[in-house]
Amino acid sequence: MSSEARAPAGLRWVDATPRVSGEPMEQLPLDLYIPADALAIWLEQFEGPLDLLLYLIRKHNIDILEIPVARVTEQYLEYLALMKSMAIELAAEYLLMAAWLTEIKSRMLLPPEPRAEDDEEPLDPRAELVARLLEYERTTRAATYLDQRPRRERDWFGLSIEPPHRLAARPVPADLAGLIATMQGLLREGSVQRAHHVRAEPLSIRQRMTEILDALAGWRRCELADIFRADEGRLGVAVTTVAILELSRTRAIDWSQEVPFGPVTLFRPADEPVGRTDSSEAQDERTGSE
Amino acid sequence: MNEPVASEPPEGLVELVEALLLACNEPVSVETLGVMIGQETSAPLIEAALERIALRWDSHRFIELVSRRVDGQRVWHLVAGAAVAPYLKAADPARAPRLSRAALETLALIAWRQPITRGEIEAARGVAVNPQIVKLLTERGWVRSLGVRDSPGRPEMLGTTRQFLTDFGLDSLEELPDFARFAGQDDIDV
Amino acid sequence: MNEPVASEPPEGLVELVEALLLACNEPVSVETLGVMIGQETSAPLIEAALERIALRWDSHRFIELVSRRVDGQRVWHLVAGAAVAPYLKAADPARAPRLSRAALETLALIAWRQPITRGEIEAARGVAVNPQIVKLLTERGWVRSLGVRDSPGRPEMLGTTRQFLTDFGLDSLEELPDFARFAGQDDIDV
Repeated sequence: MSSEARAPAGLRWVDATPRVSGEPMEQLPLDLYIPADALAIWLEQFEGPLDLLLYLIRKHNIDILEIPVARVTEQYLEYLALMKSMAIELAAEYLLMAAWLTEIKSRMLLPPEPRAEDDEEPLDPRAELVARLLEYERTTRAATYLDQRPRRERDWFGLSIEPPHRLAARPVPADLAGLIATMQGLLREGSVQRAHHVRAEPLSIRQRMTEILDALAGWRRCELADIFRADEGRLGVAVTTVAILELSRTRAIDWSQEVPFGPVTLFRPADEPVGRTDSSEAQDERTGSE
Repeated sequence: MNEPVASEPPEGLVELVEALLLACNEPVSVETLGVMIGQETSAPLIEAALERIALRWDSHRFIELVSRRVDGQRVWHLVAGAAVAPYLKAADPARAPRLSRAALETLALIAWRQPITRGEIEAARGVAVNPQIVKLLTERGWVRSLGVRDSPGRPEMLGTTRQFLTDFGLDSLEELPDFARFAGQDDIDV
Repeated sequence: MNEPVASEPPEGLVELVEALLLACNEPVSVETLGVMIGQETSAPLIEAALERIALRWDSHRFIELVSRRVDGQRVWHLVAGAAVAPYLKAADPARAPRLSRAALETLALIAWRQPITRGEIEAARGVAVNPQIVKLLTERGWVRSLGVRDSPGRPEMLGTTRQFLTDFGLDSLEELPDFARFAGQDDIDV
């Protein structure tokens, strides 16, 4: 453990030991001298056992490749004890690291394991720890690199104006399969009652209501006679009449009759939200071709 | 707003307000601008700055400063004129948006359960209906109001349009699968 | 791009390009602008219009026209500098929260080591990945799923998005320094 050779004889961890008026303080860690609250906050800043280890290594100017495991382990355990004493909840990873460090420390005391090839250097028990520390150090530096780049919403802001209103509804592709799958999903979740299913009717009042509204969206007003279709017979008349009554009940449409037995005109109430001409272009075309 | 303008707004303030208008994704009120800029800048001064900005963009063929009332509050934003729309539409058709899950669920409920109120959609999906979704579906021409239901609160009933049928390749609503027939079965091949 | 400018861009074109830059919300290339405006407008003419726009905003205290390379393409956008940050934060403290070290380290691992799984991130950082962090990075549009790895547990692989490049002003992932270069040597102070 070459770096420990740097320590003057007789004083353990001299580079780690705080000094007051030149006198070394044997109390560790030196960060104890900050107020307890601030200390707790500071201790919580560590991003994990690797971060804490790297801190200890950097702080004491240790060469990562030549980690004095015994010394670092001792300091690591002291910090852990300190964190526990401050009631900081430690992630399991911290304890795992402590166990690992202790294991490496004890293996350092044993003679090196012989390797298959004689000319190869014996495997250093610290090798994996060193590799992980180096990897983590690179990660922290890569993170710093990213943080120092000019970043949107911090260092610069994209400018925009509201797109033209007509663009607000950019065409969303219609996807029937997706729609059906979605409905199935809702039914499977059970929140939607199957009992209310749509019933197939030969002539649907609902559909007729839709058609009337479509017609009014295009023409704005139309005569009752235009709505009825001779080929649908009595059932058609009944369905259309109910649809008109339903629509006037819900005030989606209104109607007027100038003279008794005169033509009935259907129109949209002026202040109705119904039939807002959102899609009137397309509807104009279709109603024209009907 | 009829108070006399305290003083001519300094050019720096005008440019700051302009930058803030452009950097905010939403229209902003004079109050919000006041919060941003700080108390020492009075509302009339900010209004004067807005006036100057309006004037500056007045001659621009495609961009204008627009103010409108939202929830009783006057808000301002720079808006692209309708003339820009065709150019934007020409770009990158691959970027065509897809319906979000929430929008698809809302549309599915409206299609199968119409006439349906927002409350019923909320009950079925278990979450509040985002008004933006109904707006999107309406603007797309797929959903519209079917009037109000004759019940307390007179909730608006929603239904699909003929364009919905056309766009989804349906001749009529009856073509939508009747899920009741499949009750008890888990999967239906689409 | 070295061809002589065909002619002075008409004022209408300059204003149209300006409106498109602002309405697009994302940096746009001359090619995209060309598609939007129509074939009869040549690239040099659009570039001349961009130059005029740059000149026009040059004297503005907060706004400038910036061009950068993203994914090997030169793109342009109007941006405001960091000077407006405190104002925007004042009105919306939640706007673009600062990134924690944990978030930055996770993002760095995803950027340099993609495709990478949560397990690998955990191994590299020595602590569990807080799901909130991946969520935050995803919501900011920087990180996305790259599918699942074909190994036991089918872990999800994460990678960065194009927006990550834009937002961090990177031309491409190749522009990121070699990860090995962050090792050893002297300290970079945080």
